Amino acid sequence: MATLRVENLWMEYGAQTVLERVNLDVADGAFCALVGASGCGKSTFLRLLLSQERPTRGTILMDGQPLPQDPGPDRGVVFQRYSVFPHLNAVQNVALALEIARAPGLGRLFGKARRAALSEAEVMLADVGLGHACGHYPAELSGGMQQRLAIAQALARKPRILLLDEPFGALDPGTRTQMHGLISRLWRETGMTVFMVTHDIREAFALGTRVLVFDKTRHDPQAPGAYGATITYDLPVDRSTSKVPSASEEKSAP
Amino acid sequence: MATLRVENLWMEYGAQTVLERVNLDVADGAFCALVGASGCGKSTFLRLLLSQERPTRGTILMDGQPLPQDPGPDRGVVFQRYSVFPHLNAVQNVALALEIARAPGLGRLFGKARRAALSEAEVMLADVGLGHACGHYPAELSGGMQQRLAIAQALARKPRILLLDEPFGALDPGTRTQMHGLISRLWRETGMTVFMVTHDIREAFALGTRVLVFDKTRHDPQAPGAYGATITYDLPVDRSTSKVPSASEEKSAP
Amino acid sequence: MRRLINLRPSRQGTFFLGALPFAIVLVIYFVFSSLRLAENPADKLMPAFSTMGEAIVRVAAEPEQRSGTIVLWADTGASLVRLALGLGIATAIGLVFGILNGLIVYARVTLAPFVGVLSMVPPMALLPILFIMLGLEETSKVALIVIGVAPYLMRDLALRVEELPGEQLVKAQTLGASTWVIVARVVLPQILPRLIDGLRLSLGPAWLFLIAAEAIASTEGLGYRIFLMRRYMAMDVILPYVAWITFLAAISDWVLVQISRRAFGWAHLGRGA
Amino acid sequence: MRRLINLRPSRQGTFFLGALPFAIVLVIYFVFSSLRLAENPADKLMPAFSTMGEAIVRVAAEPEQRSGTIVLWADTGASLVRLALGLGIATAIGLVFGILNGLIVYARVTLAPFVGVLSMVPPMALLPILFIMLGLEETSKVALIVIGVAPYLMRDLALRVEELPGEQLVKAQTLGASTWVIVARVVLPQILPRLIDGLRLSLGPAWLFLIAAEAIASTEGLGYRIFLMRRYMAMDVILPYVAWITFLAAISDWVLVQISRRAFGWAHLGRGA
Amino acid sequence: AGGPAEAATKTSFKVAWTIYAGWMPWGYAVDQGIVKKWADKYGISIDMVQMNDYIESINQYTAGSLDGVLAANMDALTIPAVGGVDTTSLINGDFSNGNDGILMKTGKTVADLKGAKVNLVELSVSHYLLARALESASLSERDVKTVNTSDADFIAAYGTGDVQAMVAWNPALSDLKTRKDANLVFDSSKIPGEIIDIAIVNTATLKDNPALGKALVGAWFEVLSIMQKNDAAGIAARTAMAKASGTDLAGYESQLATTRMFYTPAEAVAFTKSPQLPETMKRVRDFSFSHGLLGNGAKSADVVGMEFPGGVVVGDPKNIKLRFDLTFVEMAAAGKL
Ligand SMILES: Nc1ncnc2c1ncn2[C@@H]1O[C@H](COP(=O)(O)OP(=O)(O)OP(=O)(O)O)[C@@H](O)[C@H]1O
Ligand SMILES: Nc1ncnc2c1ncn2[C@@H]1O[C@H](COP(=O)(O)OP(=O)(O)OP(=O)(O)O)[C@@H](O)[C@H]1O
Ligand SMILES: [Mg+2]
Ligand SMILES: [Mg+2]
Repeated sequence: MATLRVENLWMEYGAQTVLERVNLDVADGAFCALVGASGCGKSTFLRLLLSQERPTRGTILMDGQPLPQDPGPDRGVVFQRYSVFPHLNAVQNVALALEIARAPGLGRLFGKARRAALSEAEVMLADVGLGHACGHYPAELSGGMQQRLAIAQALARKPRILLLDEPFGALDPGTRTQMHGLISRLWRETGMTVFMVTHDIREAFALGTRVLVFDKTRHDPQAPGAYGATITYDLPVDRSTSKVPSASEEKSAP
Repeated sequence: MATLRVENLWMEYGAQTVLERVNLDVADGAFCALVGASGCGKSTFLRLLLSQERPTRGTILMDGQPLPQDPGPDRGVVFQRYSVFPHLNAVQNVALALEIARAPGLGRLFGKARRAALSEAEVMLADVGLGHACGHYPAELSGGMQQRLAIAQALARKPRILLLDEPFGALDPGTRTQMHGLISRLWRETGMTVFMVTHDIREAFALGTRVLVFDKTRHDPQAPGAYGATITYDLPVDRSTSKVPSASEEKSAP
Repeated sequence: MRRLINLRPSRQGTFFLGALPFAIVLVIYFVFSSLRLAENPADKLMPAFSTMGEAIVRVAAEPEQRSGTIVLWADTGASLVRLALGLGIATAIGLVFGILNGLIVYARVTLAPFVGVLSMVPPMALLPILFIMLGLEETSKVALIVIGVAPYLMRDLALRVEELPGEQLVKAQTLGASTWVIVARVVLPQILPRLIDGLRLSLGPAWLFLIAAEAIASTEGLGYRIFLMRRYMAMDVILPYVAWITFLAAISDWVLVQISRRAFGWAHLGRGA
Repeated sequence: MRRLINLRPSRQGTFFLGALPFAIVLVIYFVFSSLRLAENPADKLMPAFSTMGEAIVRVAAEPEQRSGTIVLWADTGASLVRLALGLGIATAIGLVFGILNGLIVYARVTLAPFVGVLSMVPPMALLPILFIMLGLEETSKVALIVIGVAPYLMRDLALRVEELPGEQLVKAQTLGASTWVIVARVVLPQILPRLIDGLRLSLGPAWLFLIAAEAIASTEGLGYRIFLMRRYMAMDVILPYVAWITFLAAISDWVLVQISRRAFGWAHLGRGA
Repeated sequence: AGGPAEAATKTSFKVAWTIYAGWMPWGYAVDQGIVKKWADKYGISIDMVQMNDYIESINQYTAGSLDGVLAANMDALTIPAVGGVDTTSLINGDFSNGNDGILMKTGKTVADLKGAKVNLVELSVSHYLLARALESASLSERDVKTVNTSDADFIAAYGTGDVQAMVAWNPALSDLKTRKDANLVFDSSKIPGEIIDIAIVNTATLKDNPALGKALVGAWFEVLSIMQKNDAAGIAARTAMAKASGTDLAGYESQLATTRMFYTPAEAVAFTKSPQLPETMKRVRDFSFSHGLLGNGAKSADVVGMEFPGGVVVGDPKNIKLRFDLTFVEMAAAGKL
């Protein structure tokens, strides 16, 4: 639903270079899986795509236009943490996305419209396996449940680009397979462009149409912060011939 | 280094039953991998083993004695979150464990002893791949780096029982393999008893000597909180004949 | 041996321990009062409980000769109205500017230094200017409370707004929320419990400013009565009045806690949640 | 269009915007002062800046005949000593009891209700008792500041200690930390930045109580001078004194912020970290 | 605290003074070492502390943390004496002869006060002055509405539209009188000798330590003799007092003009012995009783007794708590100090 083009992107925190010379062209409707060592800058890259931070150098173009300077509903996100609102219970968290979409002025629906939003939200929660926890507050949910809630919330707004930061890290294989199915289905249905950070290479190849590997090409042992990571491998996944077992097969592995 | 016996354990939060009729006998030096659906009560079970919470019914015996009522240095832990101290940088976080061990009264070392502790801490950080991030505060570390820091900190105290709550969830496969090696080595060297929650069944079978599966045996669709989970499968792992690929093989999978 | 931080007293223990310091203070008062009264039965400083009891009956049950009103209730009514107005206005100001300063950098750089300096001005010293601007009647009393309390609430709430995880604000924006919607649906509901905490911490200062204001020009009010009674050191009236003010403040505090528990249950779901 | 919450002004913009409200207030004062002086050249309420300037020279540069001291510096010295003592003691008390009440349930149930009620007692109403117990000299002035500020610091810090994630306390215990070590190495270092925040919010009240105490029994001090001048409504001295107090308080505030930045860098590493 | 209760002989004493035209000589006496000189002479030490808050100084005296204090006659009766502290008036220093006055914005006479709102310090000598003024116009307190107003804010308060009439005292009074919208309708010169400023000390302390009385009286009349003169020393003294009270020489002298100081011991003796004093105190006492100032439980105006020179007693002779004593002033008059 949107193309993305990254040109010679650099990101530095003070003296520490996190990303350098990142170049990328992503077609409409691609599913990019981002992998790389812990701490190499994957979350930072997502923050840049989100306009949460500004690159020190380089540009990002969305549909040929410079990226808007603010985050917006065109790009949805599931963060590693703090992704849900602690003062709203599960169903309210998801309904909030619908309420803002339908009443951008007030950010609040009333009466019938509100009840409709709440019951839609309940359906979406059931989709991510939280049907029984609608009334729970985030503090009452386990880590994996919070993550699933965040996914439901981000999907509710049907963004053109979806950014996922290790969304399935805290899920058991059963639930994870279910979530894989859900994400794949929604991706196919809506045609949105997805960026997903994951540490599970299997998952990256199972879901992605492209796997982007972040790594440092230069290294100075005396100054570990001197050089940043970049995209070292950009692997297209040809699903028909892929030899990697699909996510649903994994369940029966042991 | 310690045996553990759980007898008819129940845990309820108000009307919600989380765990019911849990019985378990763990031999000295066992490595138990805990798996189960998200939200089924694995973290809760660890909290009980830690004396962070008290079971509503049932008893836990350690080496034949009732579990101490307080958490103590005999049982180390890596939580899902909030496991490190935000006001100490990486090396100070690890050194703190050494300082408390060596100066239980003040919790603080001085002069040569302090410098020794700091350089030991640096070695341990290098072990978990954080050698270059010694001076960073937790807020400056990525999610996976924080988790590795927490592991180094917990291991520094050499506990008799180690409780790990999804310790490797946020790690890339390379680092993860490294951490597997580290944990296995330390487990063999110290003979400690380990409980590790994981969603990676492969990992469970690769590391564990026993895999404990938590699940509900009864289910009331009208009242999802009425029944709790228990240990439904208790699988011994015979490493010599295991057909599951070992963790280090996984790296070359794609 | 168990660690101190893990010990929890029983229900009765809680009640007994909580009552202990109060009992100790009462006993100390009783001892010193008795000693003084044994020396000088007309001592004004630490009257006997019985003397205070009589004084309470006089102010709380018997109408005053001159005006025909019952002094304590008239005073209480007048003071509470001023207090409610003052705190209400201060809360509104604190909330609006707290959110503004905490959330919007432009507002912060414009207002924060000024509010910071303003909160350091000793309000009492500027009373003459306040009078000329607002007159001697209710307005200036309410204004003194507002001036005394609002800067604190404002700064405290701004700090709390700044503490909200940045991820939440970004997340709200990715759901399409405008600044206004972020305020209404993300920021405001999350700082309301803190507003209540701030209000609780402001009750003491608010009473302080109320009493100071009533000392300046008034015909009724709890602070007025205390200052009038100070004219001839009638501690038998002053002490019950002080106790009454403390009681009223403690009750308000309790009510605020209850409101917070009921309305913002999510904020009390346990540490660090 | 960009959202308000994402906009950041430039360096110059920040300075200019911050100075704006001060400039506006000065202009308003100048206009009203001129209007009043045009009507009555002897008006005392809003003296011209030149009149204040003369008064400042008088108190800040010319030694007083009687004692040979320069009034402003003598007053400032006396007040600052009292303030420093009062705030120092209040901080110590606040820290000790804040940690105790926040961390140890037994301490909390024993002391929290009492401290809660104590913080509601209007300190001014108990001044006579304070002066009698502690004498008319420095002790009672310092004590008033302590009584005024300590309960707030205590409650605020206790709330903060309670907010620490329970996981941290458990984690520390699994490292073998005793209650004392937890206090020294986990709790104390984490609430020190908050203590500084609390101190900053207490500066205003501390000055207030100092001035109140100096207004009753004193022969020097900034509050004493203001009170003395109030009888004549010598605003040409009072206003510069108020400005001076405000300046001193604002400087202390700034110093505290700098200390916090330098010493507790980790606490300023960005939102929600 | 080592209060006067444990009287007996002691050698150090604490006396408080507050800033007021008639009491500034005390401050000057302290600065010039005159108090120390006299105390040394009698082998004692006297700590003259300055307090800003007049009422607080009297409360401190009543509570026992001071041995003596300066007070108005009415406050000496209603606070320490009613509080069971046997009190002796050591020196009748002066009486207000225009230092207290009633100002109106529109009215011209006391009769115009009818129906007006009057700002004043309630239950103080101002209140007494108002009562006497109303009496002189056959009005009662019911005909006005009193608003308690802090004395520190007289000037600022008068400047607001909310004030119709005000009872004030110096220095605020002289400042307010210069306003165009201030008519003086009554002042204390119309009731001369009724608002008296006295130095009071604890009777038991004084009895056990006559040296205290001698030293205070001696110091007082020495300062008065200096400041009274128009020579360089006198002007310097008055200038210093002016400065200490926050004004200049002219301002201070205008305040002194409305204060009838008893500059010599003889004048003080004559005033204290006159039969007018018991009459005045009786009036003050009746006013206090009707306003509940003799203790809220007081059954009659006679609960507290007052003793005057020559054995005259007003009120309960078995409960004498306020004594106008001339022993020491007479010693001064006779030059025996
Ligand atoms: N605000 C910041 N200030 C300074 N350094 C930062 C900041 N945020 C991140 N970093 C640094 O940038 C680097 C990349 O962090 P990032 O969170 O993007 O890693 P990541 O690839 O997401 O790792 P993980 O897989 O563990 O989540 C890290 O070395 C981190 O220390
Ligand atoms: N303090 C609490 N109050 C009420 N319910 C709670 C509390 N803590 C946990 N629960 C509930 O207990 C159940 C088990 O939670 P727990 O955190 O143990 O799950 P988990 O197995 O660790 O899940 P995950 O794999 O997602 O981390 C959840 O349904 C949760 O809602
Ligand atoms: Mg990351
Ligand atoms: Mg868990």
